[in-house]
Amino acid sequence: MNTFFILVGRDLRLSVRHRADTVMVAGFFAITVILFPFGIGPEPGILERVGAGIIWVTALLASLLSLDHLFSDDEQDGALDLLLTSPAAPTLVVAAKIVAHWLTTGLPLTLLAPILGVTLQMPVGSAAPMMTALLIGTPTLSLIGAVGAALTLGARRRGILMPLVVLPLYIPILIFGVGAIDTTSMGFDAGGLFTVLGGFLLIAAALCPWAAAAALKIASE
Amino acid sequence: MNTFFILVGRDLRLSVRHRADTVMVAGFFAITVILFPFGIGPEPGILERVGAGIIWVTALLASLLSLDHLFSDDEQDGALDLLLTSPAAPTLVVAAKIVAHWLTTGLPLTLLAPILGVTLQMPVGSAAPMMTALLIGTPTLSLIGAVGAALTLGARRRGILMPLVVLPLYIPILIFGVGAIDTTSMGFDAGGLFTVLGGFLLIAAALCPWAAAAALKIASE
Amino acid sequence: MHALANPTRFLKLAATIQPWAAGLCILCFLFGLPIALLFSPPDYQQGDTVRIMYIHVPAAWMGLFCYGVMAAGSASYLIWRHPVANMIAKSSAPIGAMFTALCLLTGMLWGQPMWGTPWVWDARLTSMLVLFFLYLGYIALGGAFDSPEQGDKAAAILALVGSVNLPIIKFSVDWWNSLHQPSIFSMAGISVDAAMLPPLFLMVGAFQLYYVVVVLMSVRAQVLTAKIRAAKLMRTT
Amino acid sequence: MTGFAMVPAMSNQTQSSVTLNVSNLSARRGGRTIFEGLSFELQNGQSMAVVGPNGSGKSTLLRVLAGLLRSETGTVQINSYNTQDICFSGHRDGLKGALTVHENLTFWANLYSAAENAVETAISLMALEAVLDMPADMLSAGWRRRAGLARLALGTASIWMLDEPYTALDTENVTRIDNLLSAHVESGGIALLATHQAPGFTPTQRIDMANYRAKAPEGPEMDW
Amino acid sequence: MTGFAMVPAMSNQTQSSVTLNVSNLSARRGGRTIFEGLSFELQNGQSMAVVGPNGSGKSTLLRVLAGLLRSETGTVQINSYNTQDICFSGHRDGLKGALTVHENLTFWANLYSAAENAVETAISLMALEAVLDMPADMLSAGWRRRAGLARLALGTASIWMLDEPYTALDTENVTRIDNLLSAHVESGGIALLATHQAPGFTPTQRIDMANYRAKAPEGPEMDW
Ligand code: HEM
Ligand SMILES: Nc1ncnc2c1ncn2[C@@H]1O[C@H](COP(=O)(O)OP(=O)(O)OP(=O)(O)O)[C@@H](O)[C@H]1O
Ligand SMILES: Nc1ncnc2c1ncn2[C@@H]1O[C@H](COP(=O)(O)OP(=O)(O)OP(=O)(O)O)[C@@H](O)[C@H]1O
Ligand SMILES: [Mg+2]
Ligand SMILES: [Mg+2]
Repeated sequence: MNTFFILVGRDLRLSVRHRADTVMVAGFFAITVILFPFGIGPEPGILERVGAGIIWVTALLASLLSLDHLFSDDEQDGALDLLLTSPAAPTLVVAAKIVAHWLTTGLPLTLLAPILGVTLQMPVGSAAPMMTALLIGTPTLSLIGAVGAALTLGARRRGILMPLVVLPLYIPILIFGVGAIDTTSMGFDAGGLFTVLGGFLLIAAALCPWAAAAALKIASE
Repeated sequence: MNTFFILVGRDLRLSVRHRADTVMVAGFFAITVILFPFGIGPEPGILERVGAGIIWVTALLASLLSLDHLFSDDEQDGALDLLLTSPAAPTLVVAAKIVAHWLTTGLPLTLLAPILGVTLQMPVGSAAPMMTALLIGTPTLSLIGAVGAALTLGARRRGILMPLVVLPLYIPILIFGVGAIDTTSMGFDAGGLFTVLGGFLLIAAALCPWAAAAALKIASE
Repeated sequence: MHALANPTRFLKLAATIQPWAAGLCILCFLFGLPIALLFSPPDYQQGDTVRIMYIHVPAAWMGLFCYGVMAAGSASYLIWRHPVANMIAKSSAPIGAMFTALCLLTGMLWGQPMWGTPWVWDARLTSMLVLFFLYLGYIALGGAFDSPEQGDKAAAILALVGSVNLPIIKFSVDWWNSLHQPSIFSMAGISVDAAMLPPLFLMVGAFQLYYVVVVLMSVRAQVLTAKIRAAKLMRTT
Repeated sequence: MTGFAMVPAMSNQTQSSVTLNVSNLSARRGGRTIFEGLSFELQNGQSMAVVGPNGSGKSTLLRVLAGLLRSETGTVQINSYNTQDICFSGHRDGLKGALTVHENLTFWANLYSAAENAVETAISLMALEAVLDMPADMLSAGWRRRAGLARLALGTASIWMLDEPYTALDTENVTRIDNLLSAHVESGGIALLATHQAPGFTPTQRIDMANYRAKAPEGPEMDW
Repeated sequence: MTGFAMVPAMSNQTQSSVTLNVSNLSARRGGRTIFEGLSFELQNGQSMAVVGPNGSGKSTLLRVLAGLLRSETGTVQINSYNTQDICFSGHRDGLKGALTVHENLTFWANLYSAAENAVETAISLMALEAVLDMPADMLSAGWRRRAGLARLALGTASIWMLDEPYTALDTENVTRIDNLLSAHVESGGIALLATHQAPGFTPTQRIDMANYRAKAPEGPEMDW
């Protein structure tokens, strides 16, 4: 467990070394969310209707973009070899990286979402379900994304291959995440949808670190 | 001029080495376009209304993602140093990379757009203006993106920094590109908008290769 | 199974099975297609459009089946390192992708008259589309490595991870109320006219045999290219 | 320069328990068997130079021994009293450019559960004081390698596997590494060293990869 | 400020026109002046070993001379009869892993406008026949370096700047590079060689970077 915190601490330090980094994830999120009103036009009725979808799609893309470097930085400079020959179990290394990734992307996104909801003219009541859905859903994104990042590690054109591998697996989270927000803000009970999201999280937490560790072993060959 | 074709040929060969590559850009584009109906829901009226915006936003993101590796691959393995000490002028090197990038991303995207328009339930009449707009607009994306890629070359977390630098410059193209499609499919004449897009392309073609070459010089220091 | 893991023995076995499967496949098509498209009864509700079913349903089943084979082959490749299992998985991918695309296309053709729209964002339809992308991802990932072995293993892991999608497709009609038809075969019995079953089964058989023939051909080709490549590498270095 | 005494980790245990046992090893890469039929045993205090021309499989052997590559046949058995048996060092040094040299070293010390003052010992052994607070990105090739090899001096692993450690080092630093190696081996450790340069310290064993090159397994029996 | 005066290709010049003229050069990196007051001249057939301990500025000097880094003061003047004056080779070799060795080499030959059969000559000089059709990613460290250095053997540049070319090479290949260097210098080229290993061929000149170390500009005057 101690090892786990050492690993998480290192990744956090690397990503907060320049404070700019966390700002960047947030900035990307904000800019992309702001692109849509430009692309769609400012009509309030439509924006309001598609707001939850845009926030979720952007969260997926932000997560995807930042996952690109999850393992490849360590692979490039040889640190991955050293981590894999260290006393830390590969699964633990992967799990620590996933946690650090969520802390630097998923968590800020979750905290920022209500503010961005306002710019998309979403109803005030949607803030709470939005944050809850993101809080349950974004860790699953990091988990699944880690598998994709590990699988595509040695591959050419990772930047393009990653989305192809990962996005199909993200789609269920997107559907349920948006559904949970929309259902709640329409005044219905979305408990079932949140439960499904939680179920995804549990399954992903149980499977993904192992799958990613196995994929890493292959990549280092 | 001969040098130019040698350089373009090399980049094309690198990216078509495995046929899978071009399929991947297309795949990313398709997947992301398909995410939105998931996020927004299947109601035809709304999808139709936001279709052009979604296609353009996705084209921006696809372009952005693939630009990430425009110079960094060559920087990582030292080839950039060799290119910059070769008899080829840096501006020529940059221009060749931009052309190769457009041929492998912008062009397939343009060709694919009408098919994706159908899945977004856009009117059939919008296919022609959409392709024209993309044909004029996507080279500008590659040009501007190259400057961003060169500027962020030495920076950490390029994957996240790039969008921040490039997306603001992409916004005008997005606005006019969407406007051109929507105006035409509403039955009005969008000649002025296309002219503006063409103007952007000319300005970008005149400035960006030089700016990117200058940025590269700085990054290699 | 272990006996089949030996490529040389597999080659022999494949050579004997293949002509039989090919012949049977042609027979099934010869009988199945005319019966399905011309002589079977029209539906009392859907009329002649129901004939799309004889392509659509077998294609859908094959799309799922190929993924199942792919996942099983990938698992046995990862666990027991059976090269032939991997080759079967690899050859199943493009065929499965093709059947899935066929299912999507015929579904869209069918949806136009039945639902008034070729496409709705409904759980079954979208999960089938996701399946198609998983196939594409598997193919792209497998070809994206310099070392073929690495690509094979990475793609195998993806196939296993993606197999969580299979139950979602299968049970999506039950879990979410959907526009799409529920299962023909369920606990409650068979839900179509008995006269529709023979052509349906003939078509299912034809598709299945077609799959077997193509996979055998492709695996044989892979075995031979691998041998040639190994021999070449030996000579050069 | 003061003496190189490797104090930590080794003290209380019987040193006879460190062994590396390799039998009938073969490895495959890119569809080709690189070497085969390789067997040897190293015990505490023994070291081995892995030599051979370019492409003969030195790096591949070390990666297989370190568990980074799967062997095709054969076994690698490691007995050691340490939780962390192996300290691997490859062509690339694994430093994080954004972190300072000190931060890099501290991370590995923590991960390896090194002794309290291990970092300070390593710093003085490798004479890294001058660059401690520099981001590793700003180091020259030789300093960088030296900072990377400082991991060895943390004194936690009993088996060292070094792939061309002398790359980019000037003579003074080559000697520094040699001294480190001698001290490690003298205090009961095991070291494997793949290099084209003759090391300044004499390994007890030597394996020439050219002797284990795989025979072409052509013919119908081929079975992969 | 820097002045790069490049005299372009003039038709019938003798090879005696190749000169590299460096005067009062100093370079800054990471806010610190690395070396200063460096002047020398190399003419056709001359070569120079750039030596000095780790971090003394050998790589920095070569990068400044190749035009990859700006100098702080001083000038670098290159006169040459070739369109392509410089062949630079750094710590990293610039091979594209996805391309085969042959494709890599052909690209550079085309870009450098090398002679018709230059690629074949380079291949046989570096004995690369066995790996021509291998993707560069699959090469061992030494083969990779050898394939990277084959650019030199294309015979186009008159000034070679090599940063630690011997890295990862076995003795046979070190000799190969040495022969290449001797032949280049004998035929009137210029070579600069930064290395810690003693080369098998004797450069006519030698510069020790330790002698040009900048005085510590510490105190309140420090400007960054
Ligand atoms: C693009 C649209 C469509 C897609 C992607 C699609 C997909 C599928 C899939 C995956 C199955 C196999 C399910 C299983 O084995 O459990 C299936 C079966 C079936 N589909 Fe579709 N379908 C589409 C449109 C339609 C339409 C428009 C109809 C008719 C109105 C239809 C009627 C059926 C029937 C009757 C079955 C057999 C039911 C069963 O045994 O499960 N499908 N379809
Ligand atoms: N990217 C950089 N940013 C800032 N400073 C740097 C950078 N690279 C090198 N330096 C500094 O410049 C100095 C000279 O480095 P250089 O790489 O030229 O040394 P070198 O003589 O090649 O050493 P080595 O033998 O270790 O390769 C070093 O003190 C180093 O700290
Ligand atoms: N990533 C790889 N994929 C496929 N084959 C590889 C890979 N890396 C190395 N090889 C092959 O394995 C063989 C042995 O390589 P290895 O790196 O072990 O050699 P080495 O003895 O370390 O050589 P060097 O002295 O050049 O470092 C080489 O013939 C090489 O072609
Ligand atoms: Mg090696
Ligand atoms: Mg150097």
